[in-house]
Amino acid sequence: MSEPVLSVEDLSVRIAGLHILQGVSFEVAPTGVTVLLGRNGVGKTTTLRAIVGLTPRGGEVRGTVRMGAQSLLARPTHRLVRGGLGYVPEDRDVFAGLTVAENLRLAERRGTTPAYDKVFALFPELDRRGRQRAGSLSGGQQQMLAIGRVLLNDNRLLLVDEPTKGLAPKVVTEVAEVLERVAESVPVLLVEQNLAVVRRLASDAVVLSAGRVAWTGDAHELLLETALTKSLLGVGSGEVHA
Amino acid sequence: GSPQDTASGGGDAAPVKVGLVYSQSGPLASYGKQYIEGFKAGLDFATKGTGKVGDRTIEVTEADDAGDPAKAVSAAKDLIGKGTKIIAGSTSSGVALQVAPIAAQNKVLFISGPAATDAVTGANKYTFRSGRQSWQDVVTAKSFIGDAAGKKVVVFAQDGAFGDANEAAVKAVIGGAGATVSSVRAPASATEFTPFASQIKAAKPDLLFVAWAGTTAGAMWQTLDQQGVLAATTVVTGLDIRASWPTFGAAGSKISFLSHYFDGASDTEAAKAAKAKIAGGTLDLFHPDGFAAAQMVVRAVQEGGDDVDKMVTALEGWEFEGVKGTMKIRAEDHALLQPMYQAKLTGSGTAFTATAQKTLTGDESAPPVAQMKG
Amino acid sequence: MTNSVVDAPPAQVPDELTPGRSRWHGLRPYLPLVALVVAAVLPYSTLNLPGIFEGPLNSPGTLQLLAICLVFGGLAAGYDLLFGRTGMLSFGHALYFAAGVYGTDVLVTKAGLPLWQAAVLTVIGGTTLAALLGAVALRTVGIAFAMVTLAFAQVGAILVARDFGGLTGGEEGLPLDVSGLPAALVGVTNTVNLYWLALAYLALVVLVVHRVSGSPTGRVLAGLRDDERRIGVLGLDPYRFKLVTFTLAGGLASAGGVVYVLIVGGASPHITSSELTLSLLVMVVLGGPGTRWGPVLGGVLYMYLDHRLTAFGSSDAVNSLPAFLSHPLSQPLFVLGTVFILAVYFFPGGLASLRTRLAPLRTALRPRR
Amino acid sequence: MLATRGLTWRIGEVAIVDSVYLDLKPGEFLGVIGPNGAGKTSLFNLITGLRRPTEGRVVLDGADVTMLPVHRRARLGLGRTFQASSVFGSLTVRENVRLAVQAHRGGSMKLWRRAAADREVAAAADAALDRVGLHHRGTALAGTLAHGEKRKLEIALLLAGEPRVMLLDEPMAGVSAEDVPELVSVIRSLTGDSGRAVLMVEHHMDVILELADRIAVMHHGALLACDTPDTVMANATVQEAYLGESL
Amino acid sequence: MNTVVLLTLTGLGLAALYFLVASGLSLVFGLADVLNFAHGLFLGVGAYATWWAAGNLPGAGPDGLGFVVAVLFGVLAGSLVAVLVELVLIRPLYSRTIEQVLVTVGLSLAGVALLQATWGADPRTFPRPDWSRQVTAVFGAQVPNAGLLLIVAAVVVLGALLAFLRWTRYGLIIRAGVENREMVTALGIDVRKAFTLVFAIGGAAAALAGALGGVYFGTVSPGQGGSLLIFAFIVVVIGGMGSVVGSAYAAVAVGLLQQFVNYYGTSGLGDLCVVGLLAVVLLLRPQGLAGKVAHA
Ligand SMILES: Nc1ncnc2c1ncn2[C@@H]1O[C@H](COP(=O)(O)OP(=O)(O)OP(=O)(O)O)[C@@H](O)[C@H]1O
Ligand SMILES: Nc1ncnc2c1ncn2[C@@H]1O[C@H](COP(=O)(O)OP(=O)(O)OP(=O)(O)O)[C@@H](O)[C@H]1O
Ligand SMILES: [Mg+2]
Ligand SMILES: [Mg+2]
Repeated sequence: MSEPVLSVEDLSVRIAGLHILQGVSFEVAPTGVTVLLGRNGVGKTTTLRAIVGLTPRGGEVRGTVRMGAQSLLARPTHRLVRGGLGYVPEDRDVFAGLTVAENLRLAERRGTTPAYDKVFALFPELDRRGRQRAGSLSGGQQQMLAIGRVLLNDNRLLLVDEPTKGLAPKVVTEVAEVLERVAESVPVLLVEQNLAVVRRLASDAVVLSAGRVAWTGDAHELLLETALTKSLLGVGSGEVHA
Repeated sequence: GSPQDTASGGGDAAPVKVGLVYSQSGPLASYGKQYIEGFKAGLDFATKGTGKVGDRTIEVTEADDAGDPAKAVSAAKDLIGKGTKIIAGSTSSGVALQVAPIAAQNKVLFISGPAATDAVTGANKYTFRSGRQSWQDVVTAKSFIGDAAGKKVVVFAQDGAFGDANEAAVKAVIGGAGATVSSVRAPASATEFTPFASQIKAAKPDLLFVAWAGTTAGAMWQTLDQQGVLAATTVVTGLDIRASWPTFGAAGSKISFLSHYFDGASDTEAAKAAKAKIAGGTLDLFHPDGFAAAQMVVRAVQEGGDDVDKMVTALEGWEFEGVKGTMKIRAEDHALLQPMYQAKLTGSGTAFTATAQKTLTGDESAPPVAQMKG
Repeated sequence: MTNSVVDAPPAQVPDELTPGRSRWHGLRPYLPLVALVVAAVLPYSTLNLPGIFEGPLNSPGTLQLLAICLVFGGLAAGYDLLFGRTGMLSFGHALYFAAGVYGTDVLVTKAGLPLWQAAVLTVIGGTTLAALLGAVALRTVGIAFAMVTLAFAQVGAILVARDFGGLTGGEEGLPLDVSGLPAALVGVTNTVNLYWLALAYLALVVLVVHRVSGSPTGRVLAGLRDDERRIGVLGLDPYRFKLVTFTLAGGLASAGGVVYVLIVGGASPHITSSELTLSLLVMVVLGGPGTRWGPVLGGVLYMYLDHRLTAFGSSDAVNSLPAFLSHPLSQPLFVLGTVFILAVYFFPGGLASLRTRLAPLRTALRPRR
Repeated sequence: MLATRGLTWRIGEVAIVDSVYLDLKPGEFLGVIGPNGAGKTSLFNLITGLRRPTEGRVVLDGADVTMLPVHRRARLGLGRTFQASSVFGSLTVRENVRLAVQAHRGGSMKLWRRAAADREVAAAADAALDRVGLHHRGTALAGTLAHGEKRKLEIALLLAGEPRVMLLDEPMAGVSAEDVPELVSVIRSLTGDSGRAVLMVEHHMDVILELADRIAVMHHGALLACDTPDTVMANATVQEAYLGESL
Repeated sequence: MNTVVLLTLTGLGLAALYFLVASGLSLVFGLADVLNFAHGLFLGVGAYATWWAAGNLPGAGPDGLGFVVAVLFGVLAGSLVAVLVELVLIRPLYSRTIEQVLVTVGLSLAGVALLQATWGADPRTFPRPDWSRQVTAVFGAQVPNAGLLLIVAAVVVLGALLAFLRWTRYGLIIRAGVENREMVTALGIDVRKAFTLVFAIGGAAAALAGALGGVYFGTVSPGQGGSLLIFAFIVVVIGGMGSVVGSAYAAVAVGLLQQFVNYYGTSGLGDLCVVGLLAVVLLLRPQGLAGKVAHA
């Protein structure tokens, strides 16, 4: 395997006295989708946010996170993002008071041509609803907007937190396709609960349990072994296909 | 023991405690500054530089009320609790009105300062004043129109008690002399005066009496000037402290001023002494008030010792030579009868001078006798 | 966006709804009682605290200052019922306090009623006023609510300043006519009674706020602070609960006004100003919103500083400094304002959070076994 | 039990919810599916009273409740969860549920009673927490819960209110695979006693198919179909508009 | 007729003054979500800096070009202070609205006291060109030039602010930043810079209002900013938070209402009417006249 695009070493996060991440280490392959799995509350979101530098006020982050030769932890979020780190947050976080078009316009980065064609081709809905306030979009539409925002630009790595949550099955398939296509050019670190999506996209997997890494390795290997999925994710591999 | 046993007492040589509660900070801080300068000069003058009455030192304690009656009341209670029998100060009327009852309740002498409200006069047996009151201003204003009969007078004043008092006084003093008095009132917070200027102009008065205090005075005068009010009628108002003179701007020379005091209005012994004592050597509006307060304190201690009732008797009816000339404490209501002045402002830019046109004696400007309330 | 303009105050779990902590658990319920007893016997002490108070603890000056501080401690605690507990940002709370002050003053001085009648009428009036104005203002939320309450308070201020019929004395204020008052409340030697009265008021407010916050209603109020829509979906009428709280807080404030007018011996228009409401907010945030003692501490400390800084400004220590320091320092408001700013940075959760903030220090200092 | 009669909500010219007729019988579990933006959440908002319909009526137990405010409908036994979790962030998890229990049992306007002393409320709250498997998080502040935990708390809040008609808006979104079966059984138990009915929006088709007696399909605000799961799944339009080609 | 013209024009002058004060407030309040009680301080700084410059700064003076230089200096000073305040005091407190209120209240107290400690409580005469003291006859009404100056300045400021919001991305960034700062940074934007800019502009607008207010009043005193602030707040709220155009409408409504009621009604009624207008507008339209947030 060639150089990882992102390497996380011994990442620890404490918030409000709680030791949420306790020495997490893993790497993100330079191609394809690396998926971060684990039950609710194990610290998946916390990991992503620590990487982009969005740990809440008062939180304490230790360890190292590197993208290539560059250490990320000390740098402000906006620099990281301008440097090609795209982040799609868990709660979509679209700007409710702004219109869809304004949300997109905000995501444009100086010096690059925003790829509106690509985004509108994926989500025609966003083109049609350009003048609607993002806050009044349906849940799924907001998710499209949140993904669309990072796809406007070229990135070196995408961090995507539960992108298919709340999407209609058809759209889930579409988003999965989108991510699949995106992953052809940009590596993705994905948090996802929908194992069908994981199965389709993931090449590597990292499983978290109670703030620690419980397993890393090939995603297909993980999903094929019933015993492994059962012990790590609490579901038999049979159910994965449901 | 019971709560609050306070020891206050003293042999003959014990110092006399005098408390001064006035504005060292807050909006009236500059009035307060003049007052205290005047008081120190007055004490020096009245004790011939010794600071003592007989063999007793006058021990002055100063407290800042920041213009807030609640703070003044706290300070007064604190002083009284420590055995102070004489309190003076009160830069603002609100403070004077609320400290006066405290003095009466605790039987201590209270000598109100620059506060101009008429209500302090006759407030109670223990309350005196060392400054002038609104009524005396109005009487002085009346002297500008000679025979008032048949004249039309307009009062332009702020809403509130200060304006009410002035309006009432004008109605009584000038209206009583046969003039028809009407009023134009404006909120103290007003920043744009054209509507009021228009109303005044429409009334076509023979005399306009303006009672306005505060930082918007400059804008107010300018508007009256611009709308031609100053050119059309005789306008009378009180001359404020020196620092405010430039704010009259071009309007200054078109106004007839009544004045409580300004530098050069009098040339008494006391005035000379005061001028020599204060920094800068220029007297201002409220120096005489502080000066007179000190004279009254010394008189009270001389005649009354530690007995407040004796102090009261000693002050009632007392006549003395103050900065302004002959002052008299009227026995019935403790009004302080004193000379008042008509003045003119000349100059421009930041350099203005006031000159006295006429002096009214204490009796000429005397307010009517108020009913002593308590 | 319109609703999110005002955040709920910094998240604070009401003390009353958190499980008690281990070691103090047995003792804690009695601490307030102990504090009350200590405060009640304070006037018997001749202790001298130079620099902190002008005279010994039992001197009238000190007691007067303490009494004012206590009233404002109570007032802040009552305001916290609105702001810290329910998340209602009212900018017009001073109105109900002023109603208490002027109501009593006018009824005693102008109408000549006996004190107790005036007090009862005033508190009823103040509560009714809060209920009526609250019923209107609560049709809005967030910053709009803050501004409507501010507008109402401003009307109050204008009416007082206008001095209709000479009732309020305008900017000069209205001294209280004490001739009809019980002798025990008049005169410097009786300041101690005023102190006790203020203490009783504070105790009453703290008790009410404590009981209400720990009651089923208090639970709803805490919920309202977080998510009003959710409360509705649970089957409770947010409007009703907010109105009850608003009215209760208004009533407590007007009762505070009654006590205050007795202590100060008069009413002055300072207390109708919007600054007073802002100060209430400052007191509560300074102390720690939503905590039992925070607002009380904040109120007491604020008033203490407000009164004492005038003395500090003219003290020799300040005057001997070079001019560029002594001039600003002799302005009490300069010092007060600076204190607020520093407090925000050094006590982010208010004074009440000191306990938790010092906890790590305590554990570190405790000898290890 | 619950019925909507031509329920319509327009913003300007656009009908977000378009003349919807639904009938929910006691004991019934009705699944609602439809593409994103079909108007499912909006329909819930109209039924619970968070929005006023432009036309049509909402009928609960035969009574017209269209003009009643939110809280009055809730008192009549209408409960719901929110798509974006809305819990009381500054209260502990346990207090959240106690508040819901207390709201249901009445006696919330008691200013002088000690809330903590009410053992019945506490017991009922703990029972609800137990059912969703959150009892171990009882003292955590709800605002700091992980996403999936908030979903469970939402359901606990609903349970605590013992509503007779329950509206669930995507309860499974973001819940980890391991916990899905558990939650499914909790939700299944909601209709356990036949006096109650459930209306659930969900995008997890396996969950819907497992639970629902009937499935309503919404599209562009209108009700496309309302039938048994098999019939609905066989419907070509549903296939095309909603399911797409399955993963 | 003559009176009506006079009242209208002077009322518009008053409205212009309100707008100048309110515009900065509205920008900072609506965009940065900071209820800035220290706005009065910026006003005072602008006024005193102009006053100081006219007397002491080489090239500046009370007249002609010198006066323009003095005002520019004042505006610069106001905006500098605002930037400092944002950097040092507000920045660490974003998304903590209540603490911000506390800090700005503290700042307004301390700042005004500082002005007073430095220059005294008494009003100082403000240096101003002679023509600003004169009147211009319009349809027989003697309209003060200072009022006309205010009107012109207000129109210019309104235009400049609208251009800023419409033609730059900053308006967008700031509106988004108010909703969710984190997410704006997560889009690769340095949101802090945008907020500092808003403060700079707000401070500059306030300082300009202070300087022109000085011309209008003829004096400058430490508390002047504070007393205008309450009406500015009312204007901002009636207009709708953050809507600059809304503030302009509201300022005109408030200015004219006050002027006419003060003339035709009894004294004090003008203020009551304004407060009443505020309450009515909020009860009927809680989001204010212009409804939405700063759409350029
Ligand atoms: N601000 C915070 N304060 C306290 N605890 C927090 C905070 N944020 C997160 N936590 C805790 O950290 C743990 C991990 O949270 P995180 O959001 O990373 O989980 P997750 O793996 O993303 O879960 P999910 O699948 O539900 O999204 C949770 O137990 C949560 O309660
Ligand atoms: N206030 C509003 N203004 C304009 N459009 C709105 C408003 N509220 C909702 N909409 C639109 O109405 C449609 C229905 O929204 P709704 O939230 O009900 O969808 P949904 O079926 O719940 O979708 P999802 O499954 O994605 O949650 C969406 O297209 C949404 O953009
Ligand atoms: Mg997560
Ligand atoms: Mg939905």
